[in-house]
Amino acid sequence: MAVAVRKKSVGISFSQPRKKANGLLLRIAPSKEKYLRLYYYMRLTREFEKTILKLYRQGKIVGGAYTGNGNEATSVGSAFCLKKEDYLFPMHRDLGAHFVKGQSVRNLMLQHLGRGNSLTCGRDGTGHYADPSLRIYGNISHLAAMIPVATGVALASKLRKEKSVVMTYIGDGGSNVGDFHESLAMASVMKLPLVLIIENNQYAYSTPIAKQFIAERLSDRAVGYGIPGFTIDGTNVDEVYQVCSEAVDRARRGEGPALIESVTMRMHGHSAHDGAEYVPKKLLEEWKENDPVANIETLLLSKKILTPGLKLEYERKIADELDDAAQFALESPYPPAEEAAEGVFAV
Amino acid sequence: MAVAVRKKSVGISFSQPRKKANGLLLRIAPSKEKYLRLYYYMRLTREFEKTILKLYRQGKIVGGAYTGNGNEATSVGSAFCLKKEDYLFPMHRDLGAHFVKGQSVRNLMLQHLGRGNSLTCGRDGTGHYADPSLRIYGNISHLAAMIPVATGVALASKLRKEKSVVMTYIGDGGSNVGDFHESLAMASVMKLPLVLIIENNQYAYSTPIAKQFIAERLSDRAVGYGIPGFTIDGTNVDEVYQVCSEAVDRARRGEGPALIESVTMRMHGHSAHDGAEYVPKKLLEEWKENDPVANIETLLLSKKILTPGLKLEYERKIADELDDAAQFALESPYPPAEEAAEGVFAV
Amino acid sequence: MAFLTYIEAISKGMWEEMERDSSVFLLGEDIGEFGGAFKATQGFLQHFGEDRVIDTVLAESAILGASVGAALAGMKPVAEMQFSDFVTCGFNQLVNNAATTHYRWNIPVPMVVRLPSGAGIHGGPFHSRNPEAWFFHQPGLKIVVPSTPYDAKGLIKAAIRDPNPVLYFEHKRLYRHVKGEVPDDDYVVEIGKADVKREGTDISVITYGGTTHQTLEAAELLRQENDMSVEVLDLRSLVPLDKDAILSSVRKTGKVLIVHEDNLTGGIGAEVAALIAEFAFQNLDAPIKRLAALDTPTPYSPTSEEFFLPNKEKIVNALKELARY
Amino acid sequence: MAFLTYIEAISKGMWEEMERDSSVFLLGEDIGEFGGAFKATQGFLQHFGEDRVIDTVLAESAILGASVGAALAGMKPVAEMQFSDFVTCGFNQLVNNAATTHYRWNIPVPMVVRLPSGAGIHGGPFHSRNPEAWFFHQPGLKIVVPSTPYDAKGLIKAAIRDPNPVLYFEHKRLYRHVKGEVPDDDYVVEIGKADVKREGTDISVITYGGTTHQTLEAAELLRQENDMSVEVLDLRSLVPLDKDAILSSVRKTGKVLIVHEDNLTGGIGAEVAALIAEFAFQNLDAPIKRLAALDTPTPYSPTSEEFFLPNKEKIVNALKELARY
Ligand SMILES: Cc1ncc(C[n+]2csc(CCOP(=O)(O)OP(=O)(O)O)c2C)c(N)n1
Ligand SMILES: Cc1ncc(C[n+]2csc(CCOP(=O)(O)OP(=O)(O)O)c2C)c(N)n1
Ligand SMILES: [Mg+2]
Ligand SMILES: [Mg+2]
Repeated sequence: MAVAVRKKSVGISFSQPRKKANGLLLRIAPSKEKYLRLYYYMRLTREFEKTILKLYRQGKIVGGAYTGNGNEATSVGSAFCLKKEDYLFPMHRDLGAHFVKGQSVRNLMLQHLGRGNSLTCGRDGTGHYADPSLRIYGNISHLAAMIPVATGVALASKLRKEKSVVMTYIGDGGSNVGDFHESLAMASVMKLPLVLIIENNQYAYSTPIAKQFIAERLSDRAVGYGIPGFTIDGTNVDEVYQVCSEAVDRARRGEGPALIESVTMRMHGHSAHDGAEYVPKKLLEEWKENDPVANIETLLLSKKILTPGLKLEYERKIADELDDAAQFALESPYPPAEEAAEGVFAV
Repeated sequence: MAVAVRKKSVGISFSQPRKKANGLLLRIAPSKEKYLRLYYYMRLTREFEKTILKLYRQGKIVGGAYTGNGNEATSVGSAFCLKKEDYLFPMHRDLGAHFVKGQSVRNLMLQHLGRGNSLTCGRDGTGHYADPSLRIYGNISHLAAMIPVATGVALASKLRKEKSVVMTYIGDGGSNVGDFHESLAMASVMKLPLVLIIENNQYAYSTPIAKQFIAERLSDRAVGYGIPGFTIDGTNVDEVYQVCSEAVDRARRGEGPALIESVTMRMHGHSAHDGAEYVPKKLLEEWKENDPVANIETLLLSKKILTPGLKLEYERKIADELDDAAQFALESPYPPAEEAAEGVFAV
Repeated sequence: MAFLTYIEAISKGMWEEMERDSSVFLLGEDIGEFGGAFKATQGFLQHFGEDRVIDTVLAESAILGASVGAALAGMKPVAEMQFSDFVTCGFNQLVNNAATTHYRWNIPVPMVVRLPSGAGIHGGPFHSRNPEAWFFHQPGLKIVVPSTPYDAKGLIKAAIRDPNPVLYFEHKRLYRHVKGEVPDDDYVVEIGKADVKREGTDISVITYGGTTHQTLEAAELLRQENDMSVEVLDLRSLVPLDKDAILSSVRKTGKVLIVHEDNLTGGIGAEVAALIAEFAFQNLDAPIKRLAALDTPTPYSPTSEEFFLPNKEKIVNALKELARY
Repeated sequence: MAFLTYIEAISKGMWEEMERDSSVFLLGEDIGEFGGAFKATQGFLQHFGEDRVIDTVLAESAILGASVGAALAGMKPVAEMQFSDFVTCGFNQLVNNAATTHYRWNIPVPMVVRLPSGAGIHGGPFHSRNPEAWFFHQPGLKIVVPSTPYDAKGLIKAAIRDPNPVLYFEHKRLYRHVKGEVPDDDYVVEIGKADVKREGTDISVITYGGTTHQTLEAAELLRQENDMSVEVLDLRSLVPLDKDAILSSVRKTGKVLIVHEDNLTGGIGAEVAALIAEFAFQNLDAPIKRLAALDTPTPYSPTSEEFFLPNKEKIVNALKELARY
C-alpha cells in the first residue's frame, strides 16, 4: 500500500485568523548560554533514551518504553519557555521537557524501572508521574485525557490570578480524541492560559497522518476555536522556542490559549518493541537529514558557541549522569509488595 | 449580567477553504410546487408544536416537550434535500424534518404521548424513535451522541456503494461535545457522505453562545477537518435548501462531508417547562421580525404562489390532521405494563 | 433548625462550604444565572460571583477533567452534571483520572461531582439513570447517596471537605417531595457511615437513596397490618461501604432484603449480598433477597416505568415472602 | 483439527466469519497493514481488502458509535479496542447507544467489540484492566470471556452471528501462552452457556477468562497433594449468565469459591455470590468466598502486580480454607 507523505517541513505558518503574524519571527535569538542549555537538554534526552532502550532490551524495563527520537527540539524548546511557576503536562515523547522543567535523571530512571523509591513508588512507569514541586504532571495512557486536566489547572491559575501558564502536548493521532476538542472549547471561551502543542510526527503507532486528518495543517483546528494556530518546524529548536515563547507570553497576559503544530518525525518505532516496518525507508532517510540534535550541534559549532572540547565535556557529563542514574535505579529495590494495597484514598 | 449578542443573520459565508464558493448561490430556485410543500411542512411543524405544548400544559404529555420554534426553515429546508434512500438523524428541534422525510403526524403524536402503539411502543418519547422504513433515526438525549452513529451509517453507505447520504444536526452547545469532533475527524478522512448541520440558535438551554464559542462562526470548525463549512441564515428556507442541496450533492458524489452552521433563534424556552427569562426581550423582538414561517408565507403570498384561500385550505388541512392525530393518540392506550420487561435483546 | 426540602438542604450545604472555604467553586452547565436545571445553585452567582460559579461549555468530559485539574492545583471544584445520565460522556475522566490519581501520584484530588439521578419522573431512558454501580466498581471514588435533607446537607459538606473525589448522587424525585429538619449549624455526616433509619428485629432491609422512603413506608405498613418489625438500614455512603452496620443488622435479624432503584444485575445489592453471604453466613435464616429495577433501560410510558421500578408494594410483598420463609 | 494459540483461534474465527458473510467488516486502530497491536488481524487487509479491514482515526467513541451506525444499517462491524482500557473513552456509545437501541427501537444492533484485556503483563494501571463489570451492569450488552482456543474461536463466531452487541473480552496473557485443539470446521460455542472445565465433588470454583487456567492448576495441585476434588466452572459468557450451571454446581458441592482477575468489589463475583445466596441458599455448607484482584488500580512494579492479582497459590489457599470449613 502506498503511503501518502505530506511535505515534511513547513516552516512557520499561521492558521486563520492570522493574528500577530508580524513581529513574531526571530523575535529573540537565544543567548549563548541559553543555546548551550538547549543543546545539553536535547543531547541528554537523546542519550537518556538510548539508555532506556538498552535497559529494555536487557529485560530490565519490564513494561513499555517510549522514546521521542526526532522530537527533542520540540519537547526541549517548548518547555524551555516555561517559568518555575508554570505547569508542564508532558506526553510520552517529551522526556526532554521533564529535564528542562527540572526533573532529575535519577527520578526519571527510577520511574522507568518501577522502583519503590520512584516518584510513583513503582505504581506507574515511564513519565506517568507527577512532581508538584516542579509543577510537572505526567500523562495517563489514554490519549488526550490530560488536556482537560491541564485545562483545569489553567482555570485554577486564572481564578487565583496566578499568571501561571500550562503547557501540554498531544500527538497527531491523539488530537482526534474528543477531549482535545472539549478542552479547547472550554479554554478558548474562558481565555485560559493553556498552550497545546500537537506533535505531528507523521505516525500514530502504525497509522500515517493521511489516515488521521485531511486538513492542510493540524493547526487549522485553532480556527474553529477562535484561537491562534501555528505550524512550525519541530526539528528547529530556535523556531520551537520562539513560537512557544510567544504563545506562552500571550497566555500569561491573559489572552487565552494557543495551538501549535510542531512537525517532526517519529524516528523510532512506536515503542521499544515496535520495529516500525510500516514506515517507508525513504521517509526516514529524508528526515534523518533533519535530525534536531544534529541540527543544533551543527548550528552551535558553526557559531562557535560549541567547541569540540565543550561537546566532549557535555557528552562525558551526560554519560556520567546516566551511568549514575541507571546504577542507582538498578540497585534500588521494588516496593514492598504489600504496599500495593494502600493509598487508594487520601486521608 | 450582560449577554453578548452576536450578529444575528449572516447570510451565506464560507469558512476556509473556500471551495466552490462560486456557482453555488441561488443555483436553484424551488419550483412553485416545491415552495408550497416547504410552506406546508413549516406550517405543519409550527402547528404540531403548538398542539404538543397544549397537551403538555394539560398534563397529557408527562415527560419533556421540546419545540423548534424559529428553526422550521432549517429543519424543513434541510431535510427537503434528502431522497428516499437517504438517512435522516434529526435532533430535538427538528420535528419538521421528520415530516418531510415522510413521518406521519399520528406517529409523532403517539411518540409524544408514550402510547403502546407508538413506534417505540411507549419505551421512549418525543423524537427518540427510529423508523427504518423511512430511514429516520431519532436521537438519544446525550447531545452529539448520534453523530458517530450517523457517521457509521454513512460508512455503511459508502462501503456498500449505495450513494445514500446521511444528514444530521447538532446545537451550538452540543457542538462542543467530543463526539462532534471524533465524528468529523472520521468522516473527513474517509470522505463519508455526511452532512452535519449546526443549529446555532443563540442559546444552549440558558447559556448564550458567547459562553460556548468565541470563533467568528461555528462553521469555522470545518477548516480543521479540511471540509467545506458554510454559515447560512437559518430563517430563510431558500438559503437553507440551496446550501444543503449542494452539501448533499457533493456528499453523494463521494466528495465527503460538509459542515453547515444555520443561524437561527430559539424562540421558545429550552423545553415546555422553561420560561426562558434569561433571554433578553429585545433579542426575541429582533428575531421575531425574522420568523421563518412568516417569511415564507410573505414570500409566497407576494409571489402569488400562495393565495389567502389556499392558505386557509392549508390551515384547515393541518388543523384536521392535528385533531385527528391528537384524538387518536389520546385514545390509544399505554403499553401493557409487563411488556416493559421484554425486548432488551434481539433474538 | 429549619424545615427544608432535600434540594434546599443540598444548596444550604454548598453555600455554607463556599462561605467557609474560598477554594471551593462550582462549575457546570447552566448553573450560574439560571441557577441550574434543578435550581440547586439559584442565587449563588449573585452572591459568590462569576469566578466561583462558572457556567461552562457543554462538554462533560472537559468539566470533569477540568475539575481534576483544578483539584490537583489545590482548589475544591464542585461539578454539576445536569443529569447524572450525562456522566457517561465524561466517564473516562472519572475512572481513569479522578479515581486513580491518589494511588499513583500520592496527590489528593478533592473534587465533588453532583449527580441528579433516579427515575419516577417520566424522564425516559436517558434522564432516569442511577449510575452509581459503575463507579462503585472503580477503586478510588467515594460515593454518597443521601436520602433525607439532614443527610443531604451533612454529606455535601463532608464531600466538599473530603480530600478525595466524591460522587454525590441526589435523587431527583426527592428534591421537592422530601422535607425535614435540618440544623442551621455547621455539621457533617461522616462519609462511610450507614444509618438505621428504623429499628426492627424480624427482617433487615438494606437500601439507600430514593428507595429508602418507599422502604420506610413499607415497614410502617407491615407493622400496622402484620405486626412485623422491619429494620431499615440506609447505607448513605456506598464507598466506603459500612460493612459493620450491614453485618450487625443481619446478625440481629437473620433475614435480609436488599432494595435499590438501580437495575438489579451487578448493582450495589449484589456486593451487599456477597458480603453478607461471606461474613454473616452463619447468622442467615433465609436466602438473601434483592429487589431492584428490572434489567432494562427505564421505559418512558408511566405504566411501564411503574412496572420497571421497585415501589412500596413490591417491597411489602418481598418482605412478606421473606417472613414466611 | 489444528493446535492453535488463543489468539490464532480468535483470528481463525474472524477469518471464517468474514469469508462466510460479506456484511462482516473490521474497524479499529492499526488493524490493517499492521495487523493490530497484538496481530489478531495480520493478513486480513491483504486478503479482504481496505473496505473490510478499516484503519480508523484514533477515536474510540467514533469507532464504537460508527459500529452502532453500521450495524443499524445492516452490516456487522467487528471493532477492535487496541487495549480494553481505552473503551472508557467510548463508554457512552456502548451503554447508551449500543445497549439500549433494541429495547427502544426494536432494531437489532449486530456488532462485536473485541477488548484485549487483563493484567500480568506489566502494563501498569492503564494497560491491564478487566472492564467487564461496568458493561455487565448495563442491560443490553452480551458479554463473552473465552479462556481456551476452542472457546475463543467458537465464541467469536457466535458473537459475530449474534444480532446483539457483543463485547468479546480476550485476555492478553493467554494470547500466546495458551494453546489447544481447535476444530477446523465451522462450529460455534453458544453464548450463555458455561462449561465445566473440570468435574469435582468437594468444592466448586466459578471463574472465567484468565483465572480459569490458574484455577485449573490449583485444582490439579489440590488433587495431587490433598486429594481434594475441585469442580471448575468456566462461565465463558457473562451475559447471558448461565445461572443453571452455577446453581447446579453449587448444589452438588455445597461450597463455592468465586475467582476473577478484575477488582473484587462490585465485580462479577458479587452477582454470582448474590445469585447463589438467593437461589442455592439451602445447599450451602459454607460461606461463599470470593477471590479477585485488590480494590486498587493495577500497580506497575512486577512485585506489586503479583501481590495485587489472584494467582494459583492464592486460589489454593482459599480452597484449603473453604475445605476446612
Ligand atoms: C484513547 C487511546 N486510544 C488508543 C491508545 C493506544 N495508543 C497508544 S499511543 C497510540 C498512537 C498515538 O499516536 P500519536 O497521538 O500520533 O502520538 P505519537 O505516539 O505518534 O507521538 C495509540 C493508538 C491510547 N493510548 N489511548
Ligand atoms: C451530553 C449532554 N449534556 C447535557 C445535556 C442536557 N441538555 C439538554 S439540551 C441542552 C442544551 C442544548 O443546547 P444546544 O446544543 O445549543 O441545542 P438547542 O437545545 O439550543 O437546540 C442541555 C445542556 C444533554 N442532553 N446531553
Ligand atoms: Mg504521532
Ligand atoms: Mg442552541
